Amino acid sequence: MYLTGYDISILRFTWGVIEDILNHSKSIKSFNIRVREPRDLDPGQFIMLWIPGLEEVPLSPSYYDGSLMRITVMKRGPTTEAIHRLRIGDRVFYRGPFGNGFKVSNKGRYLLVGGGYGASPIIYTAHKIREYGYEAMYVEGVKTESDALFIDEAKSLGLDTILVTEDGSSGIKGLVTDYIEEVINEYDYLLGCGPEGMLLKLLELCNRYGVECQLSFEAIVKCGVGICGSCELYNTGLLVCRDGPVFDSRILSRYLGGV
Amino acid sequence: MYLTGYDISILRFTWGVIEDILNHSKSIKSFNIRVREPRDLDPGQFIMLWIPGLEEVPLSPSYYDGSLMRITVMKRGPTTEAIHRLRIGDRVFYRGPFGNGFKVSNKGRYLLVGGGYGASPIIYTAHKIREYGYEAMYVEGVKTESDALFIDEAKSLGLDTILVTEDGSSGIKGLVTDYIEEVINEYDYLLGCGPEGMLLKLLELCNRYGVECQLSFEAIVKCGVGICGSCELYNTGLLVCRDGPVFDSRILSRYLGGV
Amino acid sequence: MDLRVRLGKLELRNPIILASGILGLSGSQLRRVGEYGFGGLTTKSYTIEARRGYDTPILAYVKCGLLNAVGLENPGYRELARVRESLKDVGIPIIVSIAGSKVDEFTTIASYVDELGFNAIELNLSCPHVEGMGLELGDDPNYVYKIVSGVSSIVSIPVYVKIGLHRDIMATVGKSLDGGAEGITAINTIRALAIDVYARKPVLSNVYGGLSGPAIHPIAVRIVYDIYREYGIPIIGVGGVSSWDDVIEFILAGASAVGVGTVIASKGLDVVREILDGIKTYMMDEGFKELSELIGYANK
Amino acid sequence: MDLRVRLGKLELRNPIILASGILGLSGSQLRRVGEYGFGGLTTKSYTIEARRGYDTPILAYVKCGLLNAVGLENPGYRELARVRESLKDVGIPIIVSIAGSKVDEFTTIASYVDELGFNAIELNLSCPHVEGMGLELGDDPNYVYKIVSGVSSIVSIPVYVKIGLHRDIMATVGKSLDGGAEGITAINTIRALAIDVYARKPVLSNVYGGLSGPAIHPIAVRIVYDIYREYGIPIIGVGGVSSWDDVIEFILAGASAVGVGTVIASKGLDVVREILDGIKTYMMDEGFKELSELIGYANK
Ligand SMILES: Cc1cc2nc3c(=O)[nH]c(=O)nc-3n(C[C@H](O)[C@H](O)[C@H](O)COP(=O)(O)OP(=O)(O)OC[C@H]3O[C@@H](n4cnc5c(N)ncnc54)[C@H](O)[C@@H]3O)c2cc1C
Ligand SMILES: Cc1cc2nc3c(=O)[nH]c(=O)nc-3n(C[C@H](O)[C@H](O)[C@H](O)COP(=O)(O)OP(=O)(O)OC[C@H]3O[C@@H](n4cnc5c(N)ncnc54)[C@H](O)[C@@H]3O)c2cc1C
Ligand SMILES: Cc1cc2nc3c(=O)[nH]c(=O)nc-3n(C[C@H](O)[C@H](O)[C@H](O)COP(=O)(O)O)c2cc1C
Ligand SMILES: Cc1cc2nc3c(=O)[nH]c(=O)nc-3n(C[C@H](O)[C@H](O)[C@H](O)COP(=O)(O)O)c2cc1C
Ligand code: FES
Ligand code: FES
Repeated sequence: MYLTGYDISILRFTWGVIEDILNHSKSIKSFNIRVREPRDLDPGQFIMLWIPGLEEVPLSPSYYDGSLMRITVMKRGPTTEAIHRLRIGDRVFYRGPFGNGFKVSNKGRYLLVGGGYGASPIIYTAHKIREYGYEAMYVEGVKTESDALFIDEAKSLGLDTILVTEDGSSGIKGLVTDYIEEVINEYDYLLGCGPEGMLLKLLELCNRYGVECQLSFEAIVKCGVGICGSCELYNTGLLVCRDGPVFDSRILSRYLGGV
Repeated sequence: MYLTGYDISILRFTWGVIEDILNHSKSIKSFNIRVREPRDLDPGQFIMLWIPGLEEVPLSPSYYDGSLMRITVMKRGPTTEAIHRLRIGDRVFYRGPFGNGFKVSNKGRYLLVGGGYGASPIIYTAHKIREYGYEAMYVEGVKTESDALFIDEAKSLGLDTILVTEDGSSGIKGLVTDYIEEVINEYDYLLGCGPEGMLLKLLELCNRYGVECQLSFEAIVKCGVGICGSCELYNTGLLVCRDGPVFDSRILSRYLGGV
Repeated sequence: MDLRVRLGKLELRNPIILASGILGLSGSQLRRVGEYGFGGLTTKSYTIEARRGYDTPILAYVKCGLLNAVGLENPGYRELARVRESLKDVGIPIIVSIAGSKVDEFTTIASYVDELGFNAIELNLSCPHVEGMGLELGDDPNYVYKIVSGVSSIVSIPVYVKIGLHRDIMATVGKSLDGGAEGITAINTIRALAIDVYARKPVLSNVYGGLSGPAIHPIAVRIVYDIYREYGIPIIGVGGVSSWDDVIEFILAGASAVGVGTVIASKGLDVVREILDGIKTYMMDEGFKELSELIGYANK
Repeated sequence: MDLRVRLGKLELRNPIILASGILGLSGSQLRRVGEYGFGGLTTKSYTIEARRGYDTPILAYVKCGLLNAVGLENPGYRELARVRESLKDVGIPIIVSIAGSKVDEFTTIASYVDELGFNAIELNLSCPHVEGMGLELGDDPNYVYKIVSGVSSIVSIPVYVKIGLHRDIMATVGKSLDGGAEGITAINTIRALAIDVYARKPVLSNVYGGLSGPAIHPIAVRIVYDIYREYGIPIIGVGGVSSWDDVIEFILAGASAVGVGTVIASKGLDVVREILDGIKTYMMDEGFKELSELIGYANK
């Protein structure tokens, strides 16, 4: 499975033009980008977005249809701040797609879990799952109501949709993982993306309840093609950029041990 | 038409093993070569045959079916002499095919004219013409009976076959071009390969009698891909290796003038 | 869309120049090549005496280009009179490439070239496969100065120095300019070797050859960029152009004109139009009216 | 079919070595890579202090390879103790690459490496994109001598010097051997530059990077051939291997072992098996029983 063939030409930068900007909250924006070159991009795969003169950063698009790509970006440091300053009509450069995304080819009931901007690849996956016509529940965990990202979109896809807020300002109050524990038994597959703590807890739950999971991890990505070694997942030798960012429970259990 | 796209990987050497050797005369031998890699090769195209440690030389195969390639070689200088010393089981290296061969896609009556080892691409062309089921006459011109190369093969293809010997030791006595002048009127197309004098005379005849011709010319071939400039045809700027070696009457008349 | 560029004193209708050594052995070849739309033509490198060149194989296939060891085959500089004659009305600048081993060989040929009315001279100090008339000349900045100043002082047409991967490229360039060169042609092929794994021998009769084609392009771009940044002079960028974007890249790096060679082996001479069309589309899409605006742009 | 080769004092189960800088940042990475069938592994170049490396982009795509400017990112040489620990039972030789700018940096790290029980040292004197700790060290044969003799005199394990396109390669090699190096690793990446034609800026944050991949292979083969011919020493051939035939070509040129790097970006680590299978088929077809018979064969 791992570190197998890749078409290196994904490393060539291409670009798109910002067509629309959505302000989700003060720290998260989405950008609809009309792309110049269609490149296949599965939900959960990532691109490296480059603003010439600044750095390139890994982002997992929250929607893609071959012509329109949406990215959902949280302001965190210099590059994401610069992205937030972009305007309609601006050109953005990117390369990819990199890595392995979520596999949704099996029929079954899917539990989709996004924490914060981690909901990006999850909502894109939700679109795919609806295309296939599988059953799924979409769960988004955020701090407070105003941070919610894709609740309406998930609903409009016809999915059972649950918002979990830490402060209870909307939806269910509490930690998303606590809610998941209540419902996990009803699902065959869990797909998750979000903060590290959430991911590790989800892995534990999936192991406990015997649910297959696929989780998207973050790390410092520099080369994107599995040669520089900067994106190692803990001390496993696994590379987020190439073996991941989405890892399945089988691999995670083998490499991370019993968590 | 000219100097258009080429797959440069024809410049990679491949090899074959000599399976059989035919001694036509004291100066001409044919070698049946079992090739390692099938590469399309039209009649009239040429390969560069290389004996590592010596030079590579251009040769127009006298037969090719994708697996068996026959070359017919006249001893002339150091490399062709070395080729004559090869034995069954020896490996020969070659690259190609290069250049443009004879075009035989039009229905019509073909007059095929080979002079000396120039009969090589002509007999290979004869095989193609028979595949297409067109009408053709095969004419071979040599000095004396013992120099004849492919007379039996042409007959066995069911073609009208004429041997012309300068000394009259067999077939028709005289110069092959004199014989051609007698019959040219009955044909739509003339394809010829042989000594320069013969080719220029054939061109003149074709112009005079309004017969379309395709003639294969020789020159010093070094690069084979139209960049070194060593194979220029007279002072025309035309390159034997790439625009030729087979040129049609339209081009020849335009560039060589009225001969 | 204005594709014209100034290359020092020369005005080119477009920046695409036939690189030296490709079909530049005779006037009739250059004449024919000229019909394909080039902005300028460079002849094969001419020497005092005619040279047969090396035995075949003179070309080796490698995965990203070609190796060649032609061995500076040419009919000797006196033939240039005939070359000039047949190029009388070709209408684009002709640059004559000169190779040699001693200063007086360069000056003898250069003054002849100047008299014949050619448009520029390119001094080939960088052939990587001919001992005594190649790379080692350009490796020695003092000798470079002697050759270039010798030539520049006696001719009225612009002089370009063609460089390769020399020991100290900037010193070679600096001394070329001190000697009176108007600009630099960069780069020549890079010394390399290919072994056939079945023959288990080097492919080229000369063993060593010069690597050209896409393989060397990023190295050539680096050198053009460095020279432009340091000296801001006219540069002919050469090396591994396989399509229009490589040309634009050279120009952004600082080249005023761009030579093409090896790509002709694969795409043929029609590549010129393909490149020019690509450049026009690019300029249109990106909103540039004059190609010359782009020269050195990436240095900003 | 015997794929074992002797690389000086080391015995390798096969000639394929992971080149320095590819997934060699941690013990866990090297451990994992070791499972794919390599004959030996080289670590990333370690320096005295930890280095963050350059900002992204650190890689640029070019038509025949990659440019990289990682900037010698590494956690500092003290981490090597942990690297050693996790590679205890990996069963294949581990070569530690060292970078630095002063003799005592090299000797400090080298003696630590020796103590830790690694199998060999590679002195990286040829990184083309880090000022003061790269190519310019190897460009100066006297400094090469100082570094190599400094290191060789205090360690018991073999020392290799990794070279690039230096001003006078043979002088660099000669002084390396005088200084006590057992052999040479050739070559590192070649300084190059890529400009994005739409961004109209150099792609790499560091502007310059090192060219690797198929582009540089024929140049690397030339250098290996030259070194073998002149000195007949153990050589690790590196540069542009993309399949088994490139490995055989290196070996025929004189390499005793062959490093692979960039190809891992495209084919992944499975490429090792693909290469070994290709070599076995070749040896079978061509009637060779021992791969070591082929070392330097093309020089005969
Ligand atoms: C596979 C993947 C997908 C991602 N998808 C998204 C997304 O859809 N939306 C989103 O907002 N963010 C996403 N991220 C995170 C995003 O890449 C970082 O927030 C961004 O790189 C920070 O850059 P900066 O310059 O703004 O901040 P910096 O000041 O550089 O860093 C801020 C924080 O981000 C981390 N970080 C820095 N550089 C990188 C890097 N190259 N790779 C990973 N983390 C880094 C640092 O550890 C630090 O904690 C993703 C990360 C990965 C690995
Ligand atoms: C397209 C083409 C197809 C050919 N097909 C055949 C063929 O099927 N059978 C055959 O016997 N011969 C053929 N020849 C001619 C053959 O290539 C030469 O006889 C051969 O190159 C001579 O090499 P040598 O070393 O034996 O002799 P040399 O001593 O090198 O030369 C002997 C004569 O051959 C000519 N010659 C030398 N080198 C070349 C070269 N590279 N290209 C062309 N001519 C050269 C010389 O002008 C000289 O007159 C063909 C030539 C061309 C151009
Ligand atoms: C077959 C061939 C012959 C060449 N001959 C010469 C020459 O005579 N003089 C010269 O300066 N450069 C010569 N060159 C080098 C080219 O002019 C050019 O610098 C080099 O090939 C790189 O450009 P390219 O990659 O576009 O081919 C030759 C190149 C080739 C491929
Ligand atoms: C991403 C990357 C990082 C590298 N880092 C180092 C390094 O730290 N030390 C070193 O000696 N060589 C380094 N190299 C050079 C390689 O070891 C090798 O010499 C070069 O890439 C040529 O081989 P290749 O074409 O197989 O990649 C690096 C190469 C790449 C692509
Ligand atoms: S980012 Fe380089 S190995 Fe993953
Ligand atoms: S042989 Fe080189 S151009 Fe024809």
